[in-house]
Amino acid sequence: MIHAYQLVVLAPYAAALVLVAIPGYRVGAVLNVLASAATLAAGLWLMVSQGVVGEYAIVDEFNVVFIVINTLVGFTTALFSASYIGHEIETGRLPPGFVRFYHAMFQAMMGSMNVALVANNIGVMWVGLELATLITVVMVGLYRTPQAIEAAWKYFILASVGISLAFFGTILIYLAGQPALGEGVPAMTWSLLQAAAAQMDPAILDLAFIFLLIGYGTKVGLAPLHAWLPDAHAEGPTPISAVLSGLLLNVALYALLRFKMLVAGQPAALDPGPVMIVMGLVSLIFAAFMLYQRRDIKRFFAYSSIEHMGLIVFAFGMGGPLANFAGLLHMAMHSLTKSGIFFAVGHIAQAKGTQRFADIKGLSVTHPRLAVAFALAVIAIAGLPPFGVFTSEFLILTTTFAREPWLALLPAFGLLIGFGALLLRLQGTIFGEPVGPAHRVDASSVPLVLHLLLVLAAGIFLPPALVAWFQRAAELLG
Amino acid sequence: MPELSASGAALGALAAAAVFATLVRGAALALVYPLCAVAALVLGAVDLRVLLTGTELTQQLPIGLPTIGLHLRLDPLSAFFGIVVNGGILAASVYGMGFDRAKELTRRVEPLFPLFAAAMNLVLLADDAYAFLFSWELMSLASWALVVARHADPESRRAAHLYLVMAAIGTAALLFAFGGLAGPAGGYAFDTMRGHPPQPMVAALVLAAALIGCGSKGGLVPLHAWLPLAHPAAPSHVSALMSGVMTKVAIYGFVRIAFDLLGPPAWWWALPPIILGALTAVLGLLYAVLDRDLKRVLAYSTIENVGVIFVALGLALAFRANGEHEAAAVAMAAALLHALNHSWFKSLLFLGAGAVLHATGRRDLDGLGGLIHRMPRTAAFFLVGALAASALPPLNGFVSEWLLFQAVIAAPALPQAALHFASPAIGAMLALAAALAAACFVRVYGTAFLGRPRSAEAAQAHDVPLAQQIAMGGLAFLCILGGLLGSVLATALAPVLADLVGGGLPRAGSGPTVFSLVAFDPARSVYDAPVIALFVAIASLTTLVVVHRLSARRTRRGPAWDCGFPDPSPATQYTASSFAQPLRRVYGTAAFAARETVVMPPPGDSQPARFSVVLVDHVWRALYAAPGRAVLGLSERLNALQFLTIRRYLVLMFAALVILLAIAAVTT
Amino acid sequence: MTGDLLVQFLAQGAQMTFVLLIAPLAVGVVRRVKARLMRRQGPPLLQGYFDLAKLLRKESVIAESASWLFRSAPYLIFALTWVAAALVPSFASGLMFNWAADVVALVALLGAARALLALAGMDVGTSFGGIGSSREMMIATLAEPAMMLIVLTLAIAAGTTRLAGVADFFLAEPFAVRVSLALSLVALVIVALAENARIPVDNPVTHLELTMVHEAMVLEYSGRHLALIEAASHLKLVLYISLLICLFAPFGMAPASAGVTGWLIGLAAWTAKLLFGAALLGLWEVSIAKMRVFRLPDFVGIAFVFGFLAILLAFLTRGVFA
Amino acid sequence: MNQAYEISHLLSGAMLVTSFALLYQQRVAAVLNAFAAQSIVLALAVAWAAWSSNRPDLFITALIAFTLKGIVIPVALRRTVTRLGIHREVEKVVGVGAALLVGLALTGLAQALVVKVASGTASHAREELALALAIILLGFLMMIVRRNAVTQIVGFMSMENGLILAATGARGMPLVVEVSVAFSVLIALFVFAVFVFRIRERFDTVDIEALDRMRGDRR
Repeated sequence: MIHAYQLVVLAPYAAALVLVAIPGYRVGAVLNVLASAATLAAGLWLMVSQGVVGEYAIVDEFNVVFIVINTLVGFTTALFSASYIGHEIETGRLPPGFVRFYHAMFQAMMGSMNVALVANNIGVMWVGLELATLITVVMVGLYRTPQAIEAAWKYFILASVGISLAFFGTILIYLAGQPALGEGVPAMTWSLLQAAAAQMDPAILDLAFIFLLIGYGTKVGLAPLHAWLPDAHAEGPTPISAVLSGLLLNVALYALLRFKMLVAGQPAALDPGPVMIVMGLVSLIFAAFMLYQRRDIKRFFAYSSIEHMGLIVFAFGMGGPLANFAGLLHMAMHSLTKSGIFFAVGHIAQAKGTQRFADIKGLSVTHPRLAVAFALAVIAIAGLPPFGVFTSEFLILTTTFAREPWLALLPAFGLLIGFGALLLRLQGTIFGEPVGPAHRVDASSVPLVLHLLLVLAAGIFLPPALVAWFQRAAELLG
Repeated sequence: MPELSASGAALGALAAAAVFATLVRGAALALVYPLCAVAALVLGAVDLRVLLTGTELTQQLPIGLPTIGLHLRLDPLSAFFGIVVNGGILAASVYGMGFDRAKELTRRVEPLFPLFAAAMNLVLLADDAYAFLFSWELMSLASWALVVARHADPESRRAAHLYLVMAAIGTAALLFAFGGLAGPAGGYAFDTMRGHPPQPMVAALVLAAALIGCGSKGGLVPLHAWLPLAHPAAPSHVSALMSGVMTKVAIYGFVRIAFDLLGPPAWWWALPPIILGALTAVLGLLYAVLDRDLKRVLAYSTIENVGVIFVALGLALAFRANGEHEAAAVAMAAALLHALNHSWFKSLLFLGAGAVLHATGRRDLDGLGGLIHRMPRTAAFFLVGALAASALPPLNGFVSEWLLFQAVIAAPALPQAALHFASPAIGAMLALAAALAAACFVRVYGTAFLGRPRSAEAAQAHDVPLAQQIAMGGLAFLCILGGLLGSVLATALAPVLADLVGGGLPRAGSGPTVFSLVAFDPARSVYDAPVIALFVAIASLTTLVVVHRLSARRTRRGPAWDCGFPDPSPATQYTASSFAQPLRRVYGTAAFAARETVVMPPPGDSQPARFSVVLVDHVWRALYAAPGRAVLGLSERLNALQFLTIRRYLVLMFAALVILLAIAAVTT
Repeated sequence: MTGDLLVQFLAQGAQMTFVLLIAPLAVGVVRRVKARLMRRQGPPLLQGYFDLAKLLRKESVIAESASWLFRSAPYLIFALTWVAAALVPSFASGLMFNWAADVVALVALLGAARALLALAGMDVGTSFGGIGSSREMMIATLAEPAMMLIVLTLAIAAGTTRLAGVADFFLAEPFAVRVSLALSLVALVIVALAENARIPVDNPVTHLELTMVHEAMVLEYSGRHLALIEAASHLKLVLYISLLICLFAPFGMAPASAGVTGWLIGLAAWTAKLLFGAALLGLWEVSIAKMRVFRLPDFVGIAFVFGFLAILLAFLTRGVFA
Repeated sequence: MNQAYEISHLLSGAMLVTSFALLYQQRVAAVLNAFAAQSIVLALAVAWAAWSSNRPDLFITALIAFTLKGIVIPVALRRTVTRLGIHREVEKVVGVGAALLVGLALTGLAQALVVKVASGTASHAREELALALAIILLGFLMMIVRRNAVTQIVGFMSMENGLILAATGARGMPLVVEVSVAFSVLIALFVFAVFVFRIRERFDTVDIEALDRMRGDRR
């Protein structure tokens, strides 16, 4: 009897193998969607099926949250790219030969991320995450324009260094666990490690966490390790930008959090909280200021992703049931909203034939529906009701103020700075006299609407089951 | 409970109207405003019932914030403000019915108007922090979209941007306030907060946050700068809502936090609202009296009234902290009544301004004039509003001012020296504000409606459709009625006052007549509007009769005398700017470093002399322009980090790593 | 009881008529005193009445550009001022309708009259009307804060804002908080000068365009309308003088309990004090010169300063800082 | 056993020395030689570990280290250097002296960090760890004090040598082999990229005009 988590991992890889063999674009797209749907189904099945703690795989409330988001956004993105890539081929930005490659890579990437998520072995987790990273590197370079290649190159270098550091951290964890758990696989099994955390050597744990923070933090996009992120988002195909912001950052964050739980298990070790708070705030405020100088719409939202990752890391750094709950919620909301925004941006780029703010004006005159959708998405990410991001930011700020009144000023400051920039760009794009061409948009708007509806629903009503589930995950985080 | 379900139905109707207006187009849209009007009527009726019976309705729904759900509560306080809000909405909706759908822009207004209305009602119903801020932000968002409805105009875009950013700052402050009230445990329901008032230190922070949060929405100096830009930018009936009603929702927020949730006050809590409020009152009118844009003048006068209300609230806090419940009741009654009265006359004035804008297409006072001949009804209604806004008896504006002065006069009885020194200063500033208000509205009315038309548009003006006249007429009637029956309104406040300050005004009939408004006790201060009005009426009628008996009834129309050399051109009239000149000379130099420069042509040269005035808005310079520049400058600096070489990025990474390692090395 | 009520009613009516009737005389006294001091014959004491009668008889010319507001304003202004004047306790403190309005309301009533006058001044759309209105309103913004301070002092002293109450208080103990009272007396005098458009704030007899304030506003009025406005200004003068009397020299005023005889005494005392005050005003007006409009803030500022000092001293005497 | 530890310790020490040699070298060719030396020492160390703690699978790692990083890549890179005509003097950011001093400081830091590790864990593991950490940091340093793509790659590879050393030092750690293979692939990609995208002087000069358009946002 095959278990859901195996499906979550195997389905994408199998699909990847099949897709490599399929030349036609349309069939490939359909298959891609179907495979993603299957994965999503498996992910949802995980929600209901009881948890697993095996030698190599683990499924608990904590990573189910991530798996479901992952498979869900993966599915919608596949849906979106099915129509989007078609347009790219027509306009000739993408040679048809690449599409087969693109679909296979997409599935492989999804599979690798799921591997990292279900892995109970920190080595396997590392492998999955790095595999996913390297695949996205290739995807970013897909258009083979000099810009794309340089973005991919930058991404490649920084990611590789991150990979090495993260691996060293993993080795250190093994070393720390070895005395308690003995040599071999047990000392790399996360569940066992966490159980034995109290007996581990605090000094090694400190060392390990630092290397893991820098290593995986590079992929989370924390400043000052963020450099690859904006260009990778701006130059890759839009579906990949959506996946990067919506998923890869989350998976890296997931790994980081697993290790935070581990280190937190050893009271003698350095408290990861303050470190995460500092890095989170730095990323949040830095990214907020960077928003003002952006002229490329995708790079703009990439920085906004850095900003929100900073906020999430800050929340987890604060810790405690409320802050962790808020952090998880914000993470989920950000994935949905930000990938939705990138869908909308894809539409806009197709409608105006450019990614430059200077050439995108007066959308509400030329493309009213698109303008409304985009406006709603930006409003959502700006943390305004009735969307779910408001809920999480409400919780984060209130609980921070209740615990550390003066500390709370910093995230609020960052968010306000970012808000100003978001609003400025929003008004600039949808209002005023339209300029430039106004093409028909033929990418499907279903994914965008779906995401918006989900975020809206979350802002108004979170099902109690979902809430309880988030709460248990928050408790696991301690 | 039927009332709440009625309100719920009405809110649902508003939501439905919003959705309807987004989906359909064409003639069917004409249904939106009537729907809003009906909904406002229902909501207002429920509020009225709750206020009069002094009951309290509560409801919990399993939506909203996870784990605590949505708490709704309609107590006398929110019911009172509900009456304020829905009165304004009703008037604005009726006014909206008069719009010519062919000409005016409606596609960007009609979907949002009901949303705005619903959000404001929801703020009042909310009984937990999440619901409150949720609807609060929704309110800002809807009004933002309405402000930017004329999106092609860059000015309104800038106004909208500033507005929503300031709103966000205010919301952040309120988040802090509620965070402090809820505590680390996260007791976000208002009942939980009432149960556990915070520590003094936290309470002080909460109060400051609440003052910033609600002040920025209400236009408290120095957080006011967005208001005179945003309110006028919206369509006039929306301006009426924003200025007349939304500012009251801000007041409600402050009252709810400071008087209900925050527990027993310390006396010094009173100082910030009193001082800021008095500054706001005077400064707001100084802005108003020097401005030349009709709608902006009204917006500035809104700032002044908000300041007055905050002064009253501060006094109420002071009295309550000292256990003087009657005095607290007087101050609180002044605040609440002024909120109500202001919502009436300010909505009226903005609707009137809208009528003028509609008739002439102009907002600049110096381009108007003589409208009293062209649009007599609007002129009459506007006159009522203007006199009410200048706090002149027997209109409603004066009732609340009178109560407020009574409260100020009672302030020296307080034990704290700081409040002693404050009381005369506050009294003087309020009196100055009242006098300036009179000057301001004489100026507005005199230049816009009296005299001779200064532009072709003004000369061609025509009165507005019936619906809009009805809206204005109704409000004007309310202004007069509220002026005469202020005491009745004051007695209706009894449950609210009892809840908030544990005291009340002397019960009705304790005065010489049923309608006499009494502060403290009849021997101390009484204001009896009906009697005075009666006297004035009798006196003027007798005068009329007598004079017409005695005098030659002959009347001749002739050219204006004007000291013997009348000039036919309307340009020779006093304009708004020339009217402001004495006030500018007296106050402007101090407040705005006003400088006048006159360039005289050399003798024998026939070219005209040039006169120009420079005003400096210090608040804007220091608190808005400077930070804006700072943010942009800093972002430009940081932007260098976007253009580093990969090696430099690696250096950053390496530095981060080494620093963390070093920290780990030194910490034991 | 009903008879008593009737008497009360009559008394109130009597006060209204008295103030109305005596107003032109008071003005006449002022003019006469001034003329005498300037070694002129001067107009007869009753000139005020003659002027009003003449104006009533003349037809009134109304500018084409004038609106209904221009025509109805004089009646309202006159009525408002008249009622206000009637509300100030003159010969008796306990009159029936004194309670209807306290000082605050009284000041506001005069404010309403002023606003209407200013509006009327702008209605025709001439340059002079505008000058008058704007300056009038500016002066008001200077005077009202000072007035508020005076009211505050009295309230601190007497514990009420009802004029009758204050009068009773000072009748009862004539030497309460002396110093601050003296200060606020000065302040009130200055305010009164400003409000009544007397020298040095304004010159009631000038028609030199650029120095006019009050006269500029009413420039377009003629005939019966002008008569009403003149009468109103006379009433206002009486109002302020009797306000000063009632607050600072209430002696002789009939207390609330007094009967008709007491009223008669009070009436005599009040009339005497009123005319004396008018004479003093005349003396004052010849002894100083009119100020430039923009020197006014300094002059009225004195009232503000004195009013503020008065309050602080009132605090001291009440020992609130102890 | 003890002497087994002595030898592995000796070899790791030798690797650290080669790392300093890398920092010290001026010319590309010499850098490549030093790197080759380091890789070969690594191969020896891994082989010794494989033999002493009889884990034959580690021999694969050793073999990879020897063939790929000891011989193939240095040769290939030398080819590239000559083909791309990179001038022989490597553009440096900080002087050799300074670089060496910083390197010493980093080694000290590594020591300071590992000293805090409780001696409860096998002491040889501690020593290996300290050396590996130092080697990794030096490799990173190498990447950022040189402006030349090839030397930067070398820096990365020596970092990765440190990783392998640490991995083999961690007794009985699974996946070491797989990981070493994975890293070899990574490095192969690096070199491949250097060939394909004509990365001449630095990592970030794919193409000069590209620089302006891109990262651009500068319009």
